[in-house]
Amino acid sequence: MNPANFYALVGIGLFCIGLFGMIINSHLLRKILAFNIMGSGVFLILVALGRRADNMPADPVPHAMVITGIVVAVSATALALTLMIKVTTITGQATLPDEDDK
Amino acid sequence: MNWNAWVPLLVVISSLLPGLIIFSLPEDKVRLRITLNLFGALIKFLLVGLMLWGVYNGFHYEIRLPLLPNLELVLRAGPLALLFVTLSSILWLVTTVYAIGYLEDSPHRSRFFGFFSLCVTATTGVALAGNLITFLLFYELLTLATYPLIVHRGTEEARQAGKTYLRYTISGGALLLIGTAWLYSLTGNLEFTPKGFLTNMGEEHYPALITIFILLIAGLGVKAALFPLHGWLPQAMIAPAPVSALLHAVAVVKAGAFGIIRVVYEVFGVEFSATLGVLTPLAWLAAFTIIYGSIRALYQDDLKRRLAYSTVSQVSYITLGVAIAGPIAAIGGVVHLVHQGVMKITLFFCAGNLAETLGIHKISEMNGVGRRMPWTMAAFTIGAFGMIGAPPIAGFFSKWYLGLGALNTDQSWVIFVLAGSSLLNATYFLPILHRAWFKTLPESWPEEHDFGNKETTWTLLLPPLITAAMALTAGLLVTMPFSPLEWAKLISAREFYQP
Amino acid sequence: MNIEFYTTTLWIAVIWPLLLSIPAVHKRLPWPRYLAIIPAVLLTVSPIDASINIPWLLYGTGFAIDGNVRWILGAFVVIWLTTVSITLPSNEKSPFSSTLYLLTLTGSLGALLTTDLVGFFSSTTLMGYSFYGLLNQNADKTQQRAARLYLYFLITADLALFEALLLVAFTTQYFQFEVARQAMSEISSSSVYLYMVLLGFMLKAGIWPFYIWLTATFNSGTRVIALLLIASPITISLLGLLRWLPLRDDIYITGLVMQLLGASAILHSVLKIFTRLIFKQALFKHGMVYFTTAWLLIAFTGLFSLVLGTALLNPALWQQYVYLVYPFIAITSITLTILILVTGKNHRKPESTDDVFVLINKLFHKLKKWHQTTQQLASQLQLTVKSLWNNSGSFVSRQYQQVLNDKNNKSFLTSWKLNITLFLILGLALTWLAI
Amino acid sequence: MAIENALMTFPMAFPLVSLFAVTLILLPLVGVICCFLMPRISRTLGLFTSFANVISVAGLGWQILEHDSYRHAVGGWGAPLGIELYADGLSLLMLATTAIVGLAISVYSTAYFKPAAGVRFWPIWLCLLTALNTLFLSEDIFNLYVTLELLSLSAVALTALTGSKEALSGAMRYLLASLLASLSYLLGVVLLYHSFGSVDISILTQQMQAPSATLATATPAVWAALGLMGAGLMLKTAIFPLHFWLPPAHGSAPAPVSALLSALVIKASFYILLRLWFTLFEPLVDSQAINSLLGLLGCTAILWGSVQAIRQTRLKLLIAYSTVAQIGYLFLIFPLAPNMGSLAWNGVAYLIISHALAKSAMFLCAGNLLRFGGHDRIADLDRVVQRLPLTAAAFALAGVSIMGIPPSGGFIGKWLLLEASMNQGRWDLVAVIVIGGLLAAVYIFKVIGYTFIPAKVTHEAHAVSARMQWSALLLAIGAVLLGFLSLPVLSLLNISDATITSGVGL
Repeated sequence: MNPANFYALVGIGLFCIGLFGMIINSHLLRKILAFNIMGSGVFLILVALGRRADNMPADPVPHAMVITGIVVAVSATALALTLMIKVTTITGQATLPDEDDK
Repeated sequence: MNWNAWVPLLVVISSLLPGLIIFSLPEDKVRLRITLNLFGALIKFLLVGLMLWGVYNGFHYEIRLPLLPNLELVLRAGPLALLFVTLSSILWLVTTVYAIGYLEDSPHRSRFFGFFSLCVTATTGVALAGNLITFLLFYELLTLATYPLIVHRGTEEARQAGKTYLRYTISGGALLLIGTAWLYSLTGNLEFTPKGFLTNMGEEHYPALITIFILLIAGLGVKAALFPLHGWLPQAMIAPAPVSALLHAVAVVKAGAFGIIRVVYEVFGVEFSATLGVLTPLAWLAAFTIIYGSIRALYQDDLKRRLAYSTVSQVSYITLGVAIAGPIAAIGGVVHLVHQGVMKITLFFCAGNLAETLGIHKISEMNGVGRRMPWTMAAFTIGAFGMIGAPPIAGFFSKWYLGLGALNTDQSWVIFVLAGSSLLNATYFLPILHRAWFKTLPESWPEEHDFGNKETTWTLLLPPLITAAMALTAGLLVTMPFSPLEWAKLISAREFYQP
Repeated sequence: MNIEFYTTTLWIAVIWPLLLSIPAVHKRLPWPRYLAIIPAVLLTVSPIDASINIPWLLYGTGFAIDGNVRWILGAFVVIWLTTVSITLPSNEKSPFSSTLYLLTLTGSLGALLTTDLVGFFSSTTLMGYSFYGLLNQNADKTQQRAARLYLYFLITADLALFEALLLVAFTTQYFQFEVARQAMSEISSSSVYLYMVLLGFMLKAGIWPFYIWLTATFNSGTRVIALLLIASPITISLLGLLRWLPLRDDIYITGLVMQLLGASAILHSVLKIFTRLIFKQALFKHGMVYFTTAWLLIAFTGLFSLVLGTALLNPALWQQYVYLVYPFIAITSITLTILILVTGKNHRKPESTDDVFVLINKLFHKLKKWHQTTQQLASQLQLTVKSLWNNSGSFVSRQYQQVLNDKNNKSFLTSWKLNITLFLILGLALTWLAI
Repeated sequence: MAIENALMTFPMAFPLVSLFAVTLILLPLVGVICCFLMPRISRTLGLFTSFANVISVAGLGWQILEHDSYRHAVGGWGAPLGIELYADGLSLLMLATTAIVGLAISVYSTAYFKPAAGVRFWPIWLCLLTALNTLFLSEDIFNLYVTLELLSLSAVALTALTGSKEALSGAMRYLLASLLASLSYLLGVVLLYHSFGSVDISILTQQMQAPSATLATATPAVWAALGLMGAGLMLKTAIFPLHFWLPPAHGSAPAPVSALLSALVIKASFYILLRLWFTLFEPLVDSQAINSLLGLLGCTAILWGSVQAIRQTRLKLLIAYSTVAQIGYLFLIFPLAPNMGSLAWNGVAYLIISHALAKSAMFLCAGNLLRFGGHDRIADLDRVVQRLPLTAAAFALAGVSIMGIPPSGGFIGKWLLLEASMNQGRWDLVAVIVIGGLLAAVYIFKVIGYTFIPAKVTHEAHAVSARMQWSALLLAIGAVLLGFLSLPVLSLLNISDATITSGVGL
C-alpha cells in the first residue's frame, strides 16, 4: 500500500464518520461539524489521488479543485452557522423540528 | 392557402373569442355582453350555414395544425360533423337568448357567459374534430368548461354536484386518453376515416383492439351517461336551467354520444367492429340503459331529475342505433342526436320557465300549471310527446328507424326494448301532462314572480316555442332535403354503401 | 265550384280546426266550434271526389275524399254538430276546453281524409290524446279513472300499431293505404302485422273483449262525451281497421276467431241487457239508458268484428260488398247518436267499480313502496361504511393518523434520520446495481 | 490537425455565440455586485438583468439555430485542462425556461417585496440566476459541482428570507440535505477524476464508451462514483424517498422564491443527472435493474406525492407535494429511454418546461392568495378566491397543465411518455401516469372548487397589485399554450452534439 492509497482510505473513513455524525447527531452544530469532516475527507481523497502513478509528477488540477472546494465549504459553513444561530434564537433549540430534545 | 380551410377554425373561434372577451367584462356591461354573445352566435350560425352550403356543393373544409410530430390537430367539416355543429350552433343561439332572460340580475354573469361560450367552443370542436386527438382535446376542454357552469349557483349542493361530475368525467377522460394513446402506438394513425382505418389489422391484434374499444367507449360512455357511468347526470341538475338544457341537449351528453358514433363508424368501422364482436354487448348495454333510465325516471319527483333520467335513457338510443350495425338503424341513431337535442332542450327550457316564473321544481307542485302558463306547457307537451315517440313529432322517426334497422338486421329484441321504453316514457311523462293540464290550480304558487298579465318574459318564452316548433317541423318535413333525417341518411350511406 | 276548390278545401278542412284550436284565435271568434267544421260540411255535401298529394309532409302524405269516406264523414259531421249544439254554454266559453275539442276534431278529420298510414297514425295520435284531455275536462274521480283507463288502452294500441307500421316500412317504401295493404298481403310473414293491426284497432275501438274502458267512459261521462266517443275513437278506429287490414287467403283461422269474438260480443251484450231487463225491469229508467246504449255499442262493434271475420275468411266476397260497410258504420253510429240524444237527457252517473283499475293502482303503490325500501337500505349501508371510516377510534384511521401525521413535519416519515439513511441505502443500491 | 481545426472555426464561432454565452454568465454576476453596491436601485437592476437575460438567451438560441450546438473554451483553454462551455438544444431549452420564468418572477417580485426585503432578495436571486445559467452552460462535472453548490446556497438563503420559524427550520433542513448531497456528488467527481483524469463530460464519455475501456469502467471507483453522484443528485432533486426536505422549504419560503425553487432549482440537479446518466454512465446503467429502480422511485413519487398533496390543508404545501409528484414523472425517463430514446427524452423535456411554467404560476397564485387573505388554509379559500378572478384563472390554467389535460404542455409531455411506455409494453407505467393525472385533478379541483362558492364570512383583504396577478396568469397561459408549440420546441431539443447524446439515440 502506498501512502496515496492510505490517505485516500483515511479520507473515505473521514467521509463515513462525517456521514454517520450527520445522521445520528441532532444538534445542528454537530451536524455542521460532521459536514466539515465529510468535506475534509473528500478533499483528502482528492489530493491523495492526484498522483495516479508512482513515477509521475502529481497532477496539479486536483489542487485547484480542492481550493475551490474549500472556498465553497467555508461559505456553506458560514451560511449554515448563521442559519443555526437564527433558528436557535427563534425556536430556542438548535435542532431540526423533527428532532426535538425530549 | 385555400381560405376554405379556415372556415372550420373560424367556427370554433367565433365562440371562443367572444367568450374570452366576456370574461374580462365588468358585471354591469349588460348590453355589450349581450351584443357580443348574440354576435358570436350569429356569426357561427352564418359560418355553419356557409359550410352546409359548401359541403352540399362539394367543397372541402379542412384545416390541419401541427400538434406533435406526426400528429396534427385536424378540423374537418364532413356530413356527420355538420349535423352536430349545425345542431349546436342553432341551439346555442336559442339558449343564449334564453340564458339572457333567465339570468337577468343574477350575479357572476360575465363568468357564466364566458364559460358558456367556452362550452360551445368545445362542443363545436368536438363536432369538427377530424381525428381522435383533436376530439380528445375538445372533449377535455368541454369537461373543464362545463364544471364552472354546474357549480355556478355556488351552494354546497352545487359544489358536491360539481365534484361528482368531475369524478366521472375526468376518469372518463383518462380512459379515453389511454385508449387513444394505445391506438396510436398500435397503428400510428388517429384520423377519422369513413369505414374506419383498422380493417387491415391482423388477428393477433384483436384482443388489444377489443380492449381499446372498451376503453374508448367507457371514456365516452361517461359523458353519454351509459348505464353504470350515468351517476353524475342527475346530480348535475343543480345547474341553472339553460346549462342543464345545453348539457343535455347539445354539449356534454351529446359529445359522448357523438364520440361513440365517431369511434364505431370512423375509427373501427362498423364491419370491423362487428368482426370484433363488440357491437352486440354495446347494444345490450344501450338497451339496458334505455330501460333502466326510464325506470329510474319514474321515481323522481324533482322535474329536472326526471328529465335527467329521461336523458340517460334517450341518449342511449343513439348508442343503440350505432350498435345495431345496420344502415337503417344508423340513420335512427344519428338522427336521434338532433331530434333528442331539440326535444330535450325544449323540456328543460320549460322546466326552467316553471322554476323561474312560479318557483316550481317538483312535479307534485305542477297542478294546473298549464292554465297559468299555457304556452310553456304547450311546448312542454310537444317535447314530451316527442320523447314518447308520438307521431308526427321528431322522436317518432328516430324510433321508427331504430326499429326498422333492428328488423333489418334480425335483432327483433330491440323492438321490445323500444316498445318498453315508449311505454315507460309515457308512464313518466303523461302524469306530468295530466297534472299540468287537468288538475285544479292551487291557491298560490311556491314563489311567483310578477310579469303583469303576461305568462313570463319573452326571452324565456320564445326559445322553448322555437325549439318545440323545430321538433314538430323536423317530424312533419321529415323527407325534405336538409332535414336532419336526410342528413342522417347521407351519413349512413357514406358509412355503409360507398365503396 | 271547380275541382281545385275542393282540393283546397280538403286540406283546409284539416288545417282550419288546428288553427282555430289556438286559444288566441278562437277566443276572438264567435262560435268557433261551428266555424271549425264548415269546410268538412262543405266536403260532405258536395258530390265531387277530390284528392291532393302533399309530398313534403311526412312520408309524402295526402288527403282524399271519395264516396266511401263521405259516408263516414257525413255521419261524423252530423254527430259532431249535434255534440256542439248540446254542449253547455259554460263549457263553450272555456278556451281550454275548446282547444281540446278542436284538436280532437283536427285529429279525426286528418284520420278520415288522409291517404297514407303515417298520416293516419299521426292524426289518430292527436285525436286520441286530445280526447283523453276532453275526458278529463271538469272530471270527477270516476271520470278521471275512466279517462286513465282509456289512456292505458290507447298507449298499448299505439304501440301495437307502431310495430305494425314498422313491419310495413320493412316491406315497402310506400305508405298509401292501397299500396301498403297490397304489399302486406303479398308477403309471407304478414301474420304479425295482421295481429298487430287487429290488436291495435280492437283496443282503440273497444271491440269485445277490450270493452272495459268503453263502458267505464261511457257510463261515467256526459252525453257529449258519449257522442264524441262514438264519433271519434270508435268510428275512426273501425275505419282504420278497414284501411289497414291485409286480406289473404291463408288466414282464415284469424277470421274464425274474429267471428267468434264478434258473436260473443253480441251474445254478451244481449245477455247483459236482458238480465237487467228481467231483474231490474228498468230499461228506460234513468241511468239505465246509458247502460243499455253502451252495451248496444259493444254489440255494434261485435257485429263489425263478425263482418270482418267473414271478410278474412272470404276476401273475394268481401271485395264485392265492402262498399256496404261504410254506410253501415255511418248509419249505425247516427242511430246510436239519436238513441243517446233522446234517452240520455236526465242521465245520472252510476257508481262504477273498475276492478282492473284498482288493481293497477295497488300494483303501482307496491312498486313505489318497494323502491323506497331499497333506497333506505342503500343509504343505511352507505352510512355504515362511512362511519366505519370516519370513526376516529377505528383501527384504520388510527394507524393512518399515526403514520401520516406530518402537519408539523414531525412524522416518522419525514424525519431526518430516516431519510438520510434512505439516502445512504439508495447510494449503495445504485452502486451495487452498477456492478 | 485539431489546432488547425480550432483556428479555422474560431473566428467564425467566437464573436456572437460566445458573446451571448459569456453574457449569460457575467450579466447576472455583475447584477449581483451592482445590487450589493447600490441597494437602493436593486429592484430596477434585478428587473433589468432578468430582461437582459431573456435577450441574451434569445441571442444564444438564434446563434445555435444557425450554427448547431456550440462549444467554447473559456480563455482559450480547452478541455482537458481548461473549462469548456457547451450549449445544445436541451441546455438552450433550460436556459430559455429559466429566462422566461425568471423574468416573470422578477416582475412579480417588484410588487411582492417591500423595499426593505427586496434589498436582500434581489442580489441573492441574481446569484441564483448566475448559478443556473452557468450550470446549464457547463460541460465539466467539477464546474457543475461548483454551480450546484452556488445554486443550493442561494436557494437556501432565499428560503430563509422571511425569517419566520418555519422558514428558518425549513431552510436549515434544506441546507443540510443539500450540503450532504453536494459532498457525495463531489466525492463521485473525485473518483471519476481519479479513474480517467478528466472532468470534461465528453472526454469522460469517450473514455467510458471506448471499446478498450471495458476494464477501466469496471472498477469499484466508477461504481461508487455512480452511486454517490446518483444519490446526491437525487437527493437534490427530491425524488420520492428523499423528498422530505422539499415541502417544508417550498411551503414556507416567500411565494416568488417557492416558485423559483420548484420551477428551476430542482430541475437543475435533474438536468445534471440526465446528462450524466445518458452519457458517461451509459455503459454502466445499461442494465435493466438500475433503470427499473429509478422508474419505481418515480412511480412511487407520483402516487405518494399526489396522495400527500390531496391530504394537505395548506395551499402552499399542497403545491409543494404536487412538485414531489411531478418530479416522479421526470424519473420515468430512466426505464423508458434505453429503448424509446427520443420519445421519452422529448416527453420528459416537455414536462420539465411545462412544469416549470405551471408550477411557478401556481406558487405565484398562492402568493397572491396569501397576500390577499393573509392565510393559505384551503378550507377558508372561499373567502379569497372569488375576489381574485385573475389569480383563480391562473391557478386553473396552471392546473390544467399539471393534470395533463389537453391542450397544454403537460398533456404533450404525458402523451409522449404514454406513447413511449405503450410502445415498450410497460403497462404499469401507463397506469401510473394516468392515475397520477387523476390524483392531480383531485388536488387541483380541491382548490378550484372554492372559486365558485360565495363565502358566508368575508374578511378584510389587502390589495394585490395587477403585476402580481398578471405575471402569474401569463405564466399559466404560457404553460397551456406550450401545448401548441411542440414542433418548434422538440426540433430545438434535437440540436445536440453527437457524442453527448449518443446514448439516447437522438
